[in-house]
Amino acid sequence: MGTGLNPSYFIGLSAALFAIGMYGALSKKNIISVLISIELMLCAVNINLVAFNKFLTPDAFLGQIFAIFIITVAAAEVGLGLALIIAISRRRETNNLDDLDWLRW
Amino acid sequence: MKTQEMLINVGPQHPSTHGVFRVVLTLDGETVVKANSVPGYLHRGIEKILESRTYPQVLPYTDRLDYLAGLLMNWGYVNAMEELMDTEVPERAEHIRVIMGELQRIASHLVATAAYSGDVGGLTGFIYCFRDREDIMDMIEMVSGARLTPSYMRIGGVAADLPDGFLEKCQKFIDYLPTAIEEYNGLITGNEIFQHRTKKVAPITAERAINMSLSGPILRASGVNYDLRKARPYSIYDRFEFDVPLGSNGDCFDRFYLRVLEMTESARIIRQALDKLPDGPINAKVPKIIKPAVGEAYAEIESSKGIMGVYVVSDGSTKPYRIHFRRPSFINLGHFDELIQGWKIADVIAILGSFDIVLGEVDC
Amino acid sequence: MSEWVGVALFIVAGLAFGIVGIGVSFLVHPRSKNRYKLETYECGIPAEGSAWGRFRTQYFTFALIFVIFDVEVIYLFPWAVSFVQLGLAGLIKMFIFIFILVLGLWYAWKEGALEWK
Amino acid sequence: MENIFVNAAGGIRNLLESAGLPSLVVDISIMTTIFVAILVFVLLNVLWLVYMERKVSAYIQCRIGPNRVGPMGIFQTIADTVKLISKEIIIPKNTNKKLFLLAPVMIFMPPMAVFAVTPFGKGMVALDLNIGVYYFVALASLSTVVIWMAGWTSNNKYSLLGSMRVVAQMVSYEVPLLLSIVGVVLLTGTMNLTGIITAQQSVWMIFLQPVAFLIYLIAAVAETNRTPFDLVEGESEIITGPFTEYSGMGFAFFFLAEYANVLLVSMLASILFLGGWLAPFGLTFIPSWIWLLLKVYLVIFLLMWFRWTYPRTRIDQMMAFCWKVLVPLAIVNIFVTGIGKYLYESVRW
Amino acid sequence: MENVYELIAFILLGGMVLGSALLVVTLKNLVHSVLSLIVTFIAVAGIFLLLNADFLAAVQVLVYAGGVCIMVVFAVMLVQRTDMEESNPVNWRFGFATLLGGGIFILIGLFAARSQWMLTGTEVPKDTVGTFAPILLTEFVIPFEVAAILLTVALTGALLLVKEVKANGDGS
Amino acid sequence: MFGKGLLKGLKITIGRFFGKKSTVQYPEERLPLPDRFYGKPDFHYDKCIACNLCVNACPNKVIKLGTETVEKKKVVTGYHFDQQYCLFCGLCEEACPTDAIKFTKDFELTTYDRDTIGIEFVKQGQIDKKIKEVKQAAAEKAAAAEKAAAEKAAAETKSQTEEADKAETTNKEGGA
Amino acid sequence: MEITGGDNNSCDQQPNEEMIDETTKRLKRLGAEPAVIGEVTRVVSVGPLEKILNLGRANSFWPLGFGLACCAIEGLMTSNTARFDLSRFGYEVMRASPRQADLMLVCGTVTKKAAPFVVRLYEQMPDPKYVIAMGSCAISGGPFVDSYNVVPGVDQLIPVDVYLPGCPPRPDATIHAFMKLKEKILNLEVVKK
Ligand code: SF4
Ligand code: SF4
Ligand code: SF4
Repeated sequence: MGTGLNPSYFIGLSAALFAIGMYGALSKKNIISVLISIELMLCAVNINLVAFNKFLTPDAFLGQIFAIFIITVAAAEVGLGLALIIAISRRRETNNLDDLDWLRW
Repeated sequence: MKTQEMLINVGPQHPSTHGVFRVVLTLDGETVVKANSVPGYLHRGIEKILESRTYPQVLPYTDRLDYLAGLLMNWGYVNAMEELMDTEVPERAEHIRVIMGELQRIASHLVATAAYSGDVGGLTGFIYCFRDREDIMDMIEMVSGARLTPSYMRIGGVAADLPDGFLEKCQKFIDYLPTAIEEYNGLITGNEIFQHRTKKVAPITAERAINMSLSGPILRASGVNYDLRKARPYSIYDRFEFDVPLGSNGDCFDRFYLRVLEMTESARIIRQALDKLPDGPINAKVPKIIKPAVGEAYAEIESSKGIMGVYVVSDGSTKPYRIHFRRPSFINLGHFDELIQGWKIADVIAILGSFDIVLGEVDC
Repeated sequence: MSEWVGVALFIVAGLAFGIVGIGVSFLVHPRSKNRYKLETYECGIPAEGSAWGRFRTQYFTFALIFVIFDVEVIYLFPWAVSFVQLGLAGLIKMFIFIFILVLGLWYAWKEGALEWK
Repeated sequence: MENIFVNAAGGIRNLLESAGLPSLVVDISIMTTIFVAILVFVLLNVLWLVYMERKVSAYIQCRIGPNRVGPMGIFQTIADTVKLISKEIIIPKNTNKKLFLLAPVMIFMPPMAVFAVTPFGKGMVALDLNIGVYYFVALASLSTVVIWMAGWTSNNKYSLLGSMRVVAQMVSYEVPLLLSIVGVVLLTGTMNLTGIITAQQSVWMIFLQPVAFLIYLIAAVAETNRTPFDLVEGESEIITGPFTEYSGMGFAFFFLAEYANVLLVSMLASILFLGGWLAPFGLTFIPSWIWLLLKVYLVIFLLMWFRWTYPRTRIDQMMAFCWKVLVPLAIVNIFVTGIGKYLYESVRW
Repeated sequence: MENVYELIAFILLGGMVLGSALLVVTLKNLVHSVLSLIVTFIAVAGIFLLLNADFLAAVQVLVYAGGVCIMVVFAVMLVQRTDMEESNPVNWRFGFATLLGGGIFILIGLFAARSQWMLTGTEVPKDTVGTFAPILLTEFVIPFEVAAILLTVALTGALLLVKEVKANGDGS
Repeated sequence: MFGKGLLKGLKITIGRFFGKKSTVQYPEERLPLPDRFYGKPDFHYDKCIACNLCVNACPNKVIKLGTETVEKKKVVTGYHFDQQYCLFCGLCEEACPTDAIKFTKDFELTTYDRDTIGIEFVKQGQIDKKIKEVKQAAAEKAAAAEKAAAEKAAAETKSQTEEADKAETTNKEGGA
Repeated sequence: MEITGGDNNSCDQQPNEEMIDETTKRLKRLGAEPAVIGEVTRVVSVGPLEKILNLGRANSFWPLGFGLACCAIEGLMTSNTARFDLSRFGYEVMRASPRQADLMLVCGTVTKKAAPFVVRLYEQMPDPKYVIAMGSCAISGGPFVDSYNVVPGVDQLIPVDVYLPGCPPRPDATIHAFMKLKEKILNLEVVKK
């Protein structure tokens, strides 16, 4: 294994992606964009996991298997999240996060 | 959830509206909630033009009404004129009319079949039907000199006698037709995809059909046995033996298949007419300059699209005072808006196709 | 690694192909302006209403079911590849897995989510 | 004949290496050569396919088809392409210009990326990936996005409706497609395309997996949007679907990409089910790449034959067919294959 | 030699990831955001390739770029009432979000840069899929089955949520 | 069984694929056209008797017949057939008593210019010739008539006053 | 009874100046002004290149699938069917959208109600575009020239390249018209003669 690319590069990338996702998740008004940003964050996590897999446990495949589970969970999460948004927007004429301050609908 | 409704224009320039017909659809998702048909893009003012034409000159214009069944349109007009003038048409002429009229009916039904096949996406069926229609076109061209707009009939008879070789050709075609129909049945009618698309789509009940004054194959597809050729025979139809095919469900498939069945019946009639074809004159004695007495007449024939009625008012001059056509497609189309409600866009095309409209006739 | 460089090359080339095609066309094609050319086409009459209608949920429903099954397939492929190695145990585990998902499909079917409205 | 292309590539490599170039440069130049060869191959095939479709449709319809432009009319598609290049590209107002142009530019990317891993004959594969099949399907699925983009940016009702429909359709049919492939992978135990072909040495997959083949074929027809599932181009309903607003070269790319995709799915079909380049009946004197081509064209002819025979289905029936018939069938197929394979393996033990 | 090219690939792909991710959170039009999200995912798949995870890369493309993004797009079309322009605004937490995001980046970055990695030096096996499938179905069998349950539950739940309201909801 | 119809369709189309093609390759091969075909009109100047029947029969006033009365005889000086308004119905042909207007089988009427669609059949030369002929004929006729009249008159006078006006008759004959 | 209106005894039917003026005015009211023919510009314009491109154009007209009346049956449908087979020349690709069409086959009566959309469709076609006026109606209003609702010739609205008289013209005649148009594109000199 060469020394050209070490995990730091990937972790740096993943951190940047995570930060961007975090920024999006916090600063967006539209719920869907918040969801998208969360996807970005999950993606960042995946990069991390796969990087660890490659550099730390290449034969145990822990990282990759975890990544697969995360992808599964993310898919389920997006599906449910979007369904929720659709359900909400059906009742309230909004998809602006700040307007969703009621507890009951 | 309340989905936003979407307005969609089907037509005027649209590949499957059979011309320049326009329907404004209000869609909810893909389901039609409201339909608003806008005809009139081909309104040529024929009825008005005809007021300035002499009686024989009216004839070529009738061709341009239902241009898929020009001869039948001719026939409707000459029928009305003969009623107005009390003319007796010679036997031979009547027989020729029947032969040509039924050939034209087959041609028209072939186009309907073809167009319907094309509408649901089967382009090969389209071409096959047109291929066989060419034979009829040849025959029509042979007798009249034009393929689509023959202007062949004349008040009191027909323009010219059947040319040499016509009878053999016609006989040959009649013998060939069953093979062709079998082919259509194999390719189009029997196809499961086609059946799934058309069966149980937009059924019209018999009662509704009568109330909406539908006529022709659309009416009979709903199970109403009303064919002018049987119900009130005009010309010499009472001498022929034929059945009136009837549908049972009145859905798109029945409307389509009925036309295929009617082709066979028409072939039967032609065969009998060919056998019985008498010799004799082909024209009644009509004055050179036609000047009917003051009066009016209304006559109907069963055209390929339904009942074609012609109403002529004469003021005693050489030109009609008023001519009005009862155009079957136009009246059948009256039920369209209501019928397509609740069906999907794809069905709209199938339903419109099963109506077999001709815009020349709808817009007149 | 280098094999992936090849894939990248192919992708870039596919893109370049498109760009060159459109670019050449832009150079040689004639152009003119008139009243209606840039208007939205709507069967030859002025466009009515907006194209931005909202749609029925069916589109979303199908996409959702697709994603779920897509994810299922992720598991199926590795299983299929090492089927021999996994033997009966693997077979049974996978059948349970698929069975649970088929339950979901069955539910969707029953709920009418598979109908296109 | 057999190794003509392989030898040519080797020759070029030797030539370059003897010129003393660094190995990576050699690699990349070989890659470029292969790439150019594949590009030319694909383009020629696509042009030929357009012509062939017109000819086949004509013959089925008792017509003759193009026969004026060039001998037998084979330059017809070239004339069409030249004309399309010379047509104005209209960018309607109210659209996002960049995206509107990006869609046709990108439509060739997924098929090109997939052709990189397709074996064209024995030893004739640019890249032999371990996960070939999966990669194949994954990248091919990206066309969906591009088509959707085209429909969406056009800002036209027919386009939008059409693109929503086509995406729903393509996405749905991807599931049975993938599931039918699982059956094959199960039997061969590899996802490598070359591996799958060599695993069919004794018997072609079509005989072991007839149901999967059928499912694959139907799904492939749907994926490439051809009759009876051609709702994108469902002319009689939504004009030309997502491409309504595209003119000139923009349209040409979509038009050609359709045929590139046809080539792709037929290629995959012959690799997965028809034994790829393997010669049947020991007819090995015919080179492997010719065999592959023959099989591919057999599948393509089949697709064309379907197209010119059947009417179009309705979208609701199509979706129901996918989810209520094909997917359950494919799952059952996997079950049966799994059990069968297990029994076979355990008996052999 | 090899490493240099890997580095170049990394920089290109990383640039693509970050650039398109930035576009995702800054573009005004939500659909454009989603489209650039697709680019991000594809670029991330490229990163996975760099990390010898070819199967994961394909999964990333198939599931994320081809599936999830389509789903998001459909949801957007369903939900968006008004004009698509300006459909992706930022809210008042804008400053706070920037700070937090930046902070996290700097923190992790620092840690990552300072870490001493204990590299094993072994290679990832060539046949990734064939190697990890057995692990997946033996050691991870419980999460594996749970994944199935999760997917089914997500499917049923989501279907329940988006079920069309009958009768009164649809009319006029 | 489901699928039977599908297979049958396939059988039909593959049969057609190998079957006979029904295309007539137009520019080289041509379909035989019936004698009654209405294509490009043809006008026989010499046959026309300028009776105006065709003009009156035409529903759309396509034909413009120009006549000139030369020596009390109608001469056709123009026969403009404006094809762009024609219905190709053949009523004019039917009306014509002398078959002067006839339709040929030529259907390739395409032009680049709208003005050239209408056909003027009558050429100036023809008119001149005709007028000349008519005049000549008229002259001859007049002469003949005169002659006849003269002869008749002569005969009459002869019979009436055969002997009485003998001298006058000789005078007249000498003058002619 | 007396006949009123529709007096058609004047033999002169070619639309004279007055008629044209009147028509244009009425059409304007309907929103169908004659097509605006924008100035055609090119980025690159080289003679030989243009020749090659013209070769392509002339061998592949994709007609706009757009039928108005009777002539459409002959011109658009029958000429595509087995016996006549326009596809031999590669002209059979009917496009439903004007964006992909090169040729507008005006087959049928252009009424005043239809005029606006005919113009619109023409203008929405990409350059270069061609028009064939097929049938008496499209050329001049034909049988219906004295109707109140018919445009006396589609060349009042859009520039026509080739006129094909007939009512309706035979499908073979349509093919002939296509070939004439091809000739025109390949060799403009032919036309000027
Ligand atoms: S064919 Fe008919 S329309 Fe034409 S000139 Fe003769 S009578 Fe008139
Ligand atoms: S009817 Fe015949 S003879 Fe009389 S004017 Fe016409 S062409 Fe001449
Ligand atoms: S020219 Fe004749 S056939 Fe053509 S549309 Fe007009 S009336 Fe119909």
